[in-house]
Amino acid sequence: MGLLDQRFENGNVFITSLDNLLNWARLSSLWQMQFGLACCAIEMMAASASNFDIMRFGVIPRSTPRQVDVMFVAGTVTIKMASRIKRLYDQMSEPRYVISMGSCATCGGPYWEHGYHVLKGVDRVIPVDVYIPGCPPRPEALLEGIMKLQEKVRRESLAKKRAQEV
Amino acid sequence: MLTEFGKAFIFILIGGFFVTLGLLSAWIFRPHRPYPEKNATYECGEEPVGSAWIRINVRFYVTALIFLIFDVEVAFLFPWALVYRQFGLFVFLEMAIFLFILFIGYAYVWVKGDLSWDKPKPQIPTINRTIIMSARMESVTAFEEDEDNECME
Amino acid sequence: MIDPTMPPPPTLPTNYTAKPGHLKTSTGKTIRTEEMIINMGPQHPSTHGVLRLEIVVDGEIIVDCIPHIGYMHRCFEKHCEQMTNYQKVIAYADRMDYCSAMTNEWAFALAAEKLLKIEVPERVEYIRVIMAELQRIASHLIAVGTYGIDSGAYTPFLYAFIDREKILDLFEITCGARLLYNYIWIGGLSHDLPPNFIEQAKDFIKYFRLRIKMLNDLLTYNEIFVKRTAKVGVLPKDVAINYAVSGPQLRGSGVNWDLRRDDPYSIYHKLDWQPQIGKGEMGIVGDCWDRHIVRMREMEQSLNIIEQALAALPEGNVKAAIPKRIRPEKDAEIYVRTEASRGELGYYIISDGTASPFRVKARGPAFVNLSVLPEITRGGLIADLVLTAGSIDIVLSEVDR
Amino acid sequence: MTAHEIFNILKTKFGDALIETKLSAAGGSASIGYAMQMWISIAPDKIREICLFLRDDSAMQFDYLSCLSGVDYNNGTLGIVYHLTSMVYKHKIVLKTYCTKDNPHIQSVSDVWGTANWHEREVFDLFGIIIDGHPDLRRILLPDDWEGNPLRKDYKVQEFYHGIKVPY
Repeated sequence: MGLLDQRFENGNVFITSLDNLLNWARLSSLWQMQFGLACCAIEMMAASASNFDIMRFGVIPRSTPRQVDVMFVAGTVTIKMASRIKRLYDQMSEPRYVISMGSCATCGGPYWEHGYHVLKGVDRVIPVDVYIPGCPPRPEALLEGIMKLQEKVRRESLAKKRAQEV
Repeated sequence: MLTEFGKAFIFILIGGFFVTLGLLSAWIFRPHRPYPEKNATYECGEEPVGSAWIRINVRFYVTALIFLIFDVEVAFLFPWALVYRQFGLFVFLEMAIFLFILFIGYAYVWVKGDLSWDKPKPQIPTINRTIIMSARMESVTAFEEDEDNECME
Repeated sequence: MIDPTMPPPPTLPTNYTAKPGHLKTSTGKTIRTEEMIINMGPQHPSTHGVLRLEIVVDGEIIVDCIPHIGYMHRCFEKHCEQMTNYQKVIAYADRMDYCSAMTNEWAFALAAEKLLKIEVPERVEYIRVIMAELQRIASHLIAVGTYGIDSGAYTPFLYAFIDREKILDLFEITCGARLLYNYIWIGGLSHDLPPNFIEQAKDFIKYFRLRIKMLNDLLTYNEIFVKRTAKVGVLPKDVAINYAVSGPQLRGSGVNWDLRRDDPYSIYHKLDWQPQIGKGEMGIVGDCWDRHIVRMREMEQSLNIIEQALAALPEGNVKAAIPKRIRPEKDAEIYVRTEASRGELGYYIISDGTASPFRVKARGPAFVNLSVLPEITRGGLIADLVLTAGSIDIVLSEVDR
Repeated sequence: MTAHEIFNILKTKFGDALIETKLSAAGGSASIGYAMQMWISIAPDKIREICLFLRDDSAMQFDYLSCLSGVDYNNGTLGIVYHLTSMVYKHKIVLKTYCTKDNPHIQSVSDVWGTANWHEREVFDLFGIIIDGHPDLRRILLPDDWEGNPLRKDYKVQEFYHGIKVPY
């Protein structure tokens, strides 16, 4: 029932040591939603193949949003796909994160001007934690994005001051 | 002095303890913020179509029952397999009779056809204009025949 | 005891009349079963991107399959009309089929060159053939790797992607990019080959010849893989031709048709190679296994082509003399088709005399190959649908353009 | 069989249906060998009959519809261009049909070639040409409630779609 979730105004010694344990556990096993949209998906596959091996960071592809912590939006989000992305994000279990991979997902990319059917940035639909530039970003850039997300998760806390997710 | 069963009981206790510890701590720490969109049924990102409450084929149920019977049969075999050597031929024959009776049941189910899953019968597509197609096929196949023997292997 | 508070099960939507399946009991009475509609929706591990297949299923047998596409429609043709220069369209042509970007660039560059009636130097033709064949191998490696995952084997994916990384290194030293290159321009290339390209390519060819044999033993002749793919998703010859299917899928159905030979362009006529067609060795001609073996054998043919092209690579510059601002004549139109990794990739360009094309229609092979999917999966299992869709090797941004 | 012979056969068989042709090979130079701008334009209500003839006649056998593309000619007329190939004789032909913007009706050829089904749905989706006799005419690429036909020259992008701002 989340007894300890957001119960305290500010961290105390019990909470901070617990935070470190929980955050360390969460950031070292960020399970990824297994779906790719476009060219960045091929680079994501190359990142999960043996040359770059994303699983070293504990990022395992899972097919259902229920068992997933991070959603890689890898590729162009079109308007028809936007409602589906919103629904998938809603169905993910808390605490959940979003990495917007590639300039298409970040701001519409090369399709920003004449792409009538392209959503100009996935942050118009779902909140995004880490943006990765590049078209497509190299697998190393994706790994760096994951490390950035891990730093963010490391600084989280159970105390109330955490931004209340709308 | 702990009996054999005592050791097993302590083993179960420790196992139970770790399981409840894991579940309990998860239950305490995980955030719990349900809202309607989150509880909607997941159907690959789409609006769920149709409903799962439909009358599916009865063979799924029949197969489950048959599995249950033979699963229980194996449950009986395990303790017997440990001790039958000390009790000599009689216990062995007794279990053989038990297995034989179940075997007859198995044969009955097999013959009755309850085990037969429905095989896929893929419908290979055809072009419905066969008359004209035949005129075309000879020329195309003829064209391909001389092509075939020309290329390697 | 039926729980009264439970809502009655809702009926199926009207446009699907539930064709009663029948199960004959021992007493001869038939029990009617209903059909369920399942979404293999945009987010699904085995649809190779954002393709939604709405399946009407009776138990496990597929009664009907309706593909819904358009989730990756990125308005390619509208972009072509807005570009102020023909060269700029090449960057978008890359992104249309991101698994084989080189062949897309080449197809558009070829169409624009024929529109402008210009000839490219001999060296450019050879380099283009080398790059396109390397890209064909890389694209087939993606297809074979993901097809292994579809049929449940994860290791071929890892082996295929190790080899693909070697090809990407080759691309990286020539044009600096791994996936989308913008390398083949109208009238030539953006850069000449780097000095160490030829040795590195030759090492790759020697190395990859053994790897194909290993991939074959690992996946193609694996007993489980053969059992799962032979006699599944059979596409007969005349249905394939009527649906204008092309590429490995058409050749898998036994039709001896390869645009590099039947509608010759560039210098393919000078090189010695053979298109591979499916012969139904493991099942019926035109089943999933045939499409797979055609891709595997095509990779060997591509290696031969690269070897011959590397040997006969002439000297010369890599840029033809073309005007800075490309302006084809008014009302000139042309349809040029090339053999991309997935099939016939054609560009129909109409020019109105200005620097931006009036209309560009991209005929993507994956769009056409996918349209035959409902025909070949009826009556099969859901597991077979996953394999049939994988064997067609679709790239969703080429399907939706 | 070159485009001239095909045109003559069609002329004799369907005299009035052929409106306009451009068979002069002025555009194509020998070296490039592409029959530039060789096309035959056909009345919109006769297109299916001619396509059926072109596909089934034993001398022609155009069994491969290579590409079907919609075009907005920016002067009030829309059109569809058919690129046909014969796998048997390897010859090619280009057919064109026109229709006006206020009466955009063209006959469907989806029962002649299976591939035309999806191509025509795309033409309907992006150009708004209503294809008569098509078995399942609905939008293929864009969402069903999208306003307007994007590839028309006078297309204006809609401001919002279900609350999502479309332009940048």
